Amino acid sequence: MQKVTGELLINKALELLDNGTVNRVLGWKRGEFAYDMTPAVFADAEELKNNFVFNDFCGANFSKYLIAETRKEGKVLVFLKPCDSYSFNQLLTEHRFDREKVYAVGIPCEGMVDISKVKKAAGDGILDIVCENDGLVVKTLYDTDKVIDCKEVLAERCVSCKSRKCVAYDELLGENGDVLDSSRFDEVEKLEKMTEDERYAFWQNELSRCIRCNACRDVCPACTCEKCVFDNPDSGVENKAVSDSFEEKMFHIIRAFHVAGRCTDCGECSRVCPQHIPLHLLNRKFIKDINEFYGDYQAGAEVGSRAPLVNYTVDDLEPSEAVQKGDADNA
Amino acid sequence: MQVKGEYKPLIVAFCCNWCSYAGADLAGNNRLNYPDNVKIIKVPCSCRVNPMFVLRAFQRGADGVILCGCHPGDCHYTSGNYYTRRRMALLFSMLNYLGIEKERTRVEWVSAAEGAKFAATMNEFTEAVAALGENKRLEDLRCKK
Amino acid sequence: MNKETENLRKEIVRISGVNPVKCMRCGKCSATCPAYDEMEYHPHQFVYMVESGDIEPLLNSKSLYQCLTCFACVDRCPRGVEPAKLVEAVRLAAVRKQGANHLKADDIPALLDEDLPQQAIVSAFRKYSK
Amino acid sequence: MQRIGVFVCWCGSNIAGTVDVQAVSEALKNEPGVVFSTNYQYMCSQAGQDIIKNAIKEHKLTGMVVCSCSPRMHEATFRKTAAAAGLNSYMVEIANIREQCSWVHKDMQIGTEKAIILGKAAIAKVNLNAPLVPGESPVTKRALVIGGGIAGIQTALDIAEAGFPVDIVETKPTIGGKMAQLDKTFPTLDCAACILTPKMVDVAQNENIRIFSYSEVTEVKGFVGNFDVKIKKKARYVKEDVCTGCGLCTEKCPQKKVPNEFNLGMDNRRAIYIPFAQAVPKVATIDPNACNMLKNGKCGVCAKVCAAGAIDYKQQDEIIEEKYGAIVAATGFNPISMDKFDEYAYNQSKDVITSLEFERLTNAAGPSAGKLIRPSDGKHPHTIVFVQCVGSRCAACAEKGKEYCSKICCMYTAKHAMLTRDKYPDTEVYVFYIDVRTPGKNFDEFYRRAVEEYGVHYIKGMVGKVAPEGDKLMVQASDLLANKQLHIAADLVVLAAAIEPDKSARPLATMLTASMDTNDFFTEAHPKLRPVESPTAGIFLSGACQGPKDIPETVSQASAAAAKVIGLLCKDKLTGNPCVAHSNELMCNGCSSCERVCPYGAITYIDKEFRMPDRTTRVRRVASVNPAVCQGCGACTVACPSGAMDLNGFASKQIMAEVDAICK
Repeated sequence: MQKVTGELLINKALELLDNGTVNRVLGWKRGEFAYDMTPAVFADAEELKNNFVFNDFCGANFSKYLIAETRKEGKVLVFLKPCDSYSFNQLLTEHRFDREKVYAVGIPCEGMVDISKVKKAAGDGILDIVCENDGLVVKTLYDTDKVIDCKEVLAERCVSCKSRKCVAYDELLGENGDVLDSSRFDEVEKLEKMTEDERYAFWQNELSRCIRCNACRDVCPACTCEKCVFDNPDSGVENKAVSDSFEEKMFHIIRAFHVAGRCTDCGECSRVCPQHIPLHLLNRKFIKDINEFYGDYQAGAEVGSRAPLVNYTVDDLEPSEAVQKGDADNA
Repeated sequence: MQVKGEYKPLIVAFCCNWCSYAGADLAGNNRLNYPDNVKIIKVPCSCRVNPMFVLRAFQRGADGVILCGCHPGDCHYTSGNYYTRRRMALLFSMLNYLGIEKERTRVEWVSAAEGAKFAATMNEFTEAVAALGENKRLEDLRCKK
Repeated sequence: MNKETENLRKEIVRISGVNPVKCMRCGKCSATCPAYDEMEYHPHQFVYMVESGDIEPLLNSKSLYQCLTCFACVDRCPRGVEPAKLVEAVRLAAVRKQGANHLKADDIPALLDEDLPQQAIVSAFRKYSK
Repeated sequence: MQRIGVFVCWCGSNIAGTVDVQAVSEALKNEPGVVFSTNYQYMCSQAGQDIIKNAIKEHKLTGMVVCSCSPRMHEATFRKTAAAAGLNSYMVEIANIREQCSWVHKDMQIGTEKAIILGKAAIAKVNLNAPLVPGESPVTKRALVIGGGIAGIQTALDIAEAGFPVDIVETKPTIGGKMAQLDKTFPTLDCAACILTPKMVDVAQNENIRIFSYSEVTEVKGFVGNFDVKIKKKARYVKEDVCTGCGLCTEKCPQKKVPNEFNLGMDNRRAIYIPFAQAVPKVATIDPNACNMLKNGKCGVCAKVCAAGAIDYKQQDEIIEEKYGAIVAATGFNPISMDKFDEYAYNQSKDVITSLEFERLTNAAGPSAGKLIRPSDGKHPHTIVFVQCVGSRCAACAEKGKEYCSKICCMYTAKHAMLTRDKYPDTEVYVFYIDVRTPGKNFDEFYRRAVEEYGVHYIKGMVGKVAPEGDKLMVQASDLLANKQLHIAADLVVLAAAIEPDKSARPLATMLTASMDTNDFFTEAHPKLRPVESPTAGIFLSGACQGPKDIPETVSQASAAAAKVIGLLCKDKLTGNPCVAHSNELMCNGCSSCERVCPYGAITYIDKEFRMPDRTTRVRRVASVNPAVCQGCGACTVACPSGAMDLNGFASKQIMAEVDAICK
């Protein structure tokens, strides 16, 4: 389904390695299964040619990797999908890496596939998946090959894609898209329309599945603290395991608050959650509230913008009005 | 917390040093009663209150948390309460989104001259929280007696 | 202000989307108005009378139909009050007033004109006779 | 583990009446860290303080809690007591069991229970207290005044009088500012030059004052008491110390067609010029955009006629670096552009002028030598219309006008109207006003004189349109009181243009990390109680850069700012508040969140080298708080995502310990 092919990216990477612009490439390679494309650093042409992949499973956002990568010698090539480019800008705004040490190639993205949806459609025992045109050819243990339309199994974050525009790059492959009029707040609105009790029940159900694996934090391009408060005994909230129902909520509230105004809504947290907790609904609540209370703000849309939580106007909403406004059930 | 069958909620009030703490003092000077379940913690400015403190209070068994600061525009540090206003607007909205009753959280601007407002606010807030009953939705069971 | 006037006032504020309280009484609207001399109530009076709920006289005044809606007052108003929109709102309130038939069925034969399309008469009748 | 002493005060019966003090001191004895607990009738009395001092020594206390009245009453007292006994002042915490307990509760049991909880919270906090020592920093005894108008002049003179050296930086070739352009001043009608120029001479002659004219501030670093400032002295192509100000060059220069900015372009000056006769410093300046010699090397007349040999076509910009203890912003104001006001035909007719232009037209040293004439044809105007509030109090369109009242227009318009009628009784003068605002000493009387004695026609209403017709200006206006629309054929229309802060203020504020309001006026540290200080320590505000002001107000504020500066420069050392923020560099992300919320600009970033576990080093951007500038609000501590930022005296752990103690 992707408009740019892995081959095109490999050629671009080879060219940039060859002419010395960069000395390594951040890209995806095949993991254990056909659908777990894993971030990898490629240092030579051979590796690139053999292992570099780009297909409908390459959801991983590379921006966060640049913090560590730019501390090494030489320049690194990174491929940025539109989502990733927002995170890229946000990290630059926060001075988290040296722009000079990155060569960014913007690539269009047609949306990534959610493997759990594929599994649901194709059944268990997936042996291999081949991405062809607009479809996925799924080979399973039990059945004949199944062809699935990519559009049917798009990840939630891609169905409600906010932007197909790469906002940061040195060079662009293919054509740049537009900021979209997305339906990403629909789910949040649905929750807002519930009663307090229903919302409590909903989140109790979702969050009680949390196993505190920290995957959401570890993948989040906004969670790049030198030392995370949850790992810091001095912070007062240090905690590595869930012991009761409060802990789950506390962890997720604090995490969402920490990235409020900085979260670009890339959706990585929900993608990596092994328990399928819709974590993006927490982040999107903050984004929606921020947009409604303080005017539209898209983190990472431009470098150097002032995040809403480190900003104010003298006639901002009062917290009581805000809560009223954010609670459609009572509005 | 049960006293003679009467339920008394625990209220934690964060008061900024310059306006609201002085407002609470004034309520005392004028002998204006408010419930004893209100316990005040002094902070230099309402903007010192980290959302984590609010959550911590709930975790440890508070039934309601209220922040008091100078009126917008009167902050001793010029802009502190403006940040408080944004932070708490978002935090409280989020708590409500998770199903926490919105009556349990509040921000009120109380100046050093508003002793009466301080007492009235505390009476009103305590009553509202008492009406909800114990805070079961955000509480760390380990910390319960 | 009694309830009825208050409601009418609210209605006009709602239709116009104008907040007359923003007026600082500078009179620049009336100073710009090209139809000033034709009007019984001038733009600044419109604003003030709506603000104070004194709307009845406006509803019955010819001034309503002498405003050219040239928007000069809207353009020049330093407070963004937009007097012409208020005039228009009062005009609409007058036109929409229930029972106040501006055109009666009996009047129509006298108005008939060969050149006038029938449709215009019908629609005018519908519009003005609710 | 701390060794904590608990001292419960009865406050006579104020506390003991509703709180069982004995029970409180008994209960708190068992709290962690407490080694001593007692109660006494009046802890703040000498005897009470002696109990504390003795206990500190006897029990080797490392911290103490006083359960007493509000810390706002006696925290300072008990801190001194502790210090006198050798205990760090900041190891003292107060549990407020009077104002916030005994006085608001009536029941003894309830009061006692609450007092115990408040005491426990204070103990929990002290357990985490650390001794704090206020930092000290030296003070450079020199002040910088930015702007050389009447505000800057007055501030500089007052500081210099007190014996401190002052530098004035002025972008124009001369000091004097807007006041030098004025004719007469309200409400006494003394001539501006007569009262201003002696002050300018005082500035020039004062040994403590240096004037950097034709210069601008390009960089400000440092903090209160210790600013490092770079000043760019622009090349004026004339040696300042050699030029005698004879003015021969300005007569001989062949380039005669340069619009004279001092007269607002109403006449021309030469390429080499002295803005006005009483300029200070009285030194010629070559306008590089107009001078043929500088543009194409063809001329050199000025150098030939200059007997002193002051002309230097090769002069370069010069950067001066200087240290200052205090900086005063006095950047002043300008009338706003009239370009957007098409209805007043400002750009269509030369006879529609602003009030400042009117000032120059009536000034004896102005383009018409003080004769009031129409700029278009030089004829005497018989009908003049003054329009008030042009662009002031304009909330409709931010590009057009300003939402605020410009404050000075009512008075100067009354002055203009009065002076016109006085000098030319045959001229009819109309003033269109929305409100006449004259709150000042002798101001309203002045305005009434214009009406009652001088026959100025004050009309409540606004002008809607000015249309040039033949040699007349047709003014269409409303007379609200008569409920009429007026049509006046005027000869001259004078617009009271709103005033706005000078454009240089915004970049300067950025350099100074001083905050500004939405209108680009500098913000004061407190609108009522600290009106001449910026929230940024060591930065002071003088004159119209803080808000619209007339001359008397400007001068009083200028002197007030000077008093504050003198107060600062008198100190040899600044003692800071130790309850300031500090950043744990190991945890800091360098993300700038804290910097953005800091109202004082106390946070800067440094690149710091860290040793890594594998013996390599890594350079990372980290925040650094200047304790001399930080005021300890704590905004940064919450903005910080990693929790690297914390506040001395109100650390996150301490506050959470209080929360825990209360919620137990």
